[in-house]
Amino acid sequence: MKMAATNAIHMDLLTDLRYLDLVDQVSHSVTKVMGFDEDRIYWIGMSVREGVINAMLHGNQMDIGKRVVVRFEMAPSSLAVSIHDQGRGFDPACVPNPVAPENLLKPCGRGLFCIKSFMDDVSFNRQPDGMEIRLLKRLASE
Amino acid sequence: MKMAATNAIHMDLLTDLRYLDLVDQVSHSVTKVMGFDEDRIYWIGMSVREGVINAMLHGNQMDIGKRVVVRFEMAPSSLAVSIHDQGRGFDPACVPNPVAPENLLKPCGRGLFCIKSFMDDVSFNRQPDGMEIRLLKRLASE
Amino acid sequence: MKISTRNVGDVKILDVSGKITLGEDTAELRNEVKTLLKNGQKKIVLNLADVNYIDSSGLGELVSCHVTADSQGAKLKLLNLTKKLRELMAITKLLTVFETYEDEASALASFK
Amino acid sequence: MKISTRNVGDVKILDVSGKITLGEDTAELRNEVKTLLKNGQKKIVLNLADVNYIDSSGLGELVSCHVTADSQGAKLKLLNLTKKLRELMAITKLLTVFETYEDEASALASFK
Ligand SMILES: Nc1ncnc2c1ncn2[C@@H]1O[C@H](COP(=O)(O)OP(=O)(O)O)[C@@H](O)[C@H]1O
Ligand SMILES: Nc1ncnc2c1ncn2[C@@H]1O[C@H](COP(=O)(O)OP(=O)(O)O)[C@@H](O)[C@H]1O
Repeated sequence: MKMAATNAIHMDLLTDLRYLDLVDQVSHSVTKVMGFDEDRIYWIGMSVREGVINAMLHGNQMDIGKRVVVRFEMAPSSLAVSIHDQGRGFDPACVPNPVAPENLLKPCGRGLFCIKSFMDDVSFNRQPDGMEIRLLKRLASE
Repeated sequence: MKMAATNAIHMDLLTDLRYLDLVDQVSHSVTKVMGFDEDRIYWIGMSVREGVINAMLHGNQMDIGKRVVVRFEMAPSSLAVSIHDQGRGFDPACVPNPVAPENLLKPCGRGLFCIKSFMDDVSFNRQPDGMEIRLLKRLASE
Repeated sequence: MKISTRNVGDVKILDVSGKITLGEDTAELRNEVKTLLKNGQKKIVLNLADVNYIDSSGLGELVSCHVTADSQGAKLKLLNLTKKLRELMAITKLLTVFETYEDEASALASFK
Repeated sequence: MKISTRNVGDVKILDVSGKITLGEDTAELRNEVKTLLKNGQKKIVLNLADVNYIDSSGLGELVSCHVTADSQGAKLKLLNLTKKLRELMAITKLLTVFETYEDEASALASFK
């Protein structure tokens, strides 16, 4: 009953970058029907995309036999997106800060930072069967 | 392991017609990434939409507390879409044929007929917890 | 859905655009046709060139308009079906119900 | 992603359009810049007006181009960032790394 007011979309995908656009499009449709404005639709879409890229690339190491599960939970006042891979996981505390002066000129390492900048809350759950990252965006956030 | 080559999207929605466009958009994105041509993308989208309308209208009687579950199963050579409502179900054999001369001028009753025209296979499963209709479209169908 | 109405001689042409689907305000079309019939209009053309989406409810709406017109001794004809709409009307055998035209001149001439 | 190259005096302008994202062939941009540097080009402008999508990999690609140019004593400047790209570069502090310009004349003048 707790879930009664929530719509959910669950995507269970093979590890293949050609599904990035599909995830993107679903994210756009979901955030649009929820009433997010154009800017937020864009940044949420980018965050979800970055999360799925990480799940496929770093998590599943592009092993097409492994799966990525993306779940959109549309509550009345917020969207939660969880992205689950089948990789070994990682410790987010060990990820270098890309805006520290010594990292500014590095060619990578900006994905998680962007996600954290655009979403209201990001949590990481290292689970026995893979890594889960969970993104939250409130409709009323400034 | 049987599911290994399949991508799936599962939408668990409240009974509210404002989600029709969301379902439509997901259907379009799914059929596009699968490689269906523009015409088929259109007709599959319309079929799914008609199925969801029936589930909300006739199945759940527009009771917003009831749910509609739409599941897209993307196999390498076919798409299966199942639409599950929480209504009392119906006997498809009792649905009048809309192209019979005596029904041609009726204002309704063309939805299932269209679905059957555009999909390769349609099956109906009356279940204890609601009605399920299952649509199949093969990539190679003419 | 949007409708704009114009006269060509004694024929009313309704230029319909957008979606004719469940959820859209399809009653608008029916009411527009009813009002015309009440005012004694006998020759009506629905120009559907800019209808970009129609579903089974929308088809039903067109049939209702046709039936109502018929019952009042008026003629309702269809103009400029899109390829998709023509296909849909062929499958549902509605091409046998409606008179359809591919250009406005022929539609108008058919009333002569 | 598409790139077309033009000369204005001794400055090379690369008009980039489309997406700069993982999966797109972003190496193309890097290779183009490398070729120019190899040919002794010292003044390069990337015109990003028509870049409609960029992700964190794309940002990394721009940084790589900058670093490579720098290491060869050349200057790579950015022209016409979209609102979204400017926001992204502000957040990731890359506006402190790149020289950016809002019109071509100023970008060209900056090399004088
Ligand atoms: N799903 C994941 N599984 C394992 N490691 C991850 C995952 N997501 C991120 N990481 C780790 O965090 C680092 C930073 O990721 P990110 O900020 O997205 O930058 P980038 O992908 O460019 O390295 C990655 O290099 C990787 O080591
Ligand atoms: N999910 C459903 N649950 C219960 N009845 C249904 C369902 N889908 C279809 N029906 C029955 O089948 C009939 C025909 O449906 P359809 O061909 O879509 O036309 P319409 O919706 O215009 O009546 C409906 O009137 C309804 O009685």
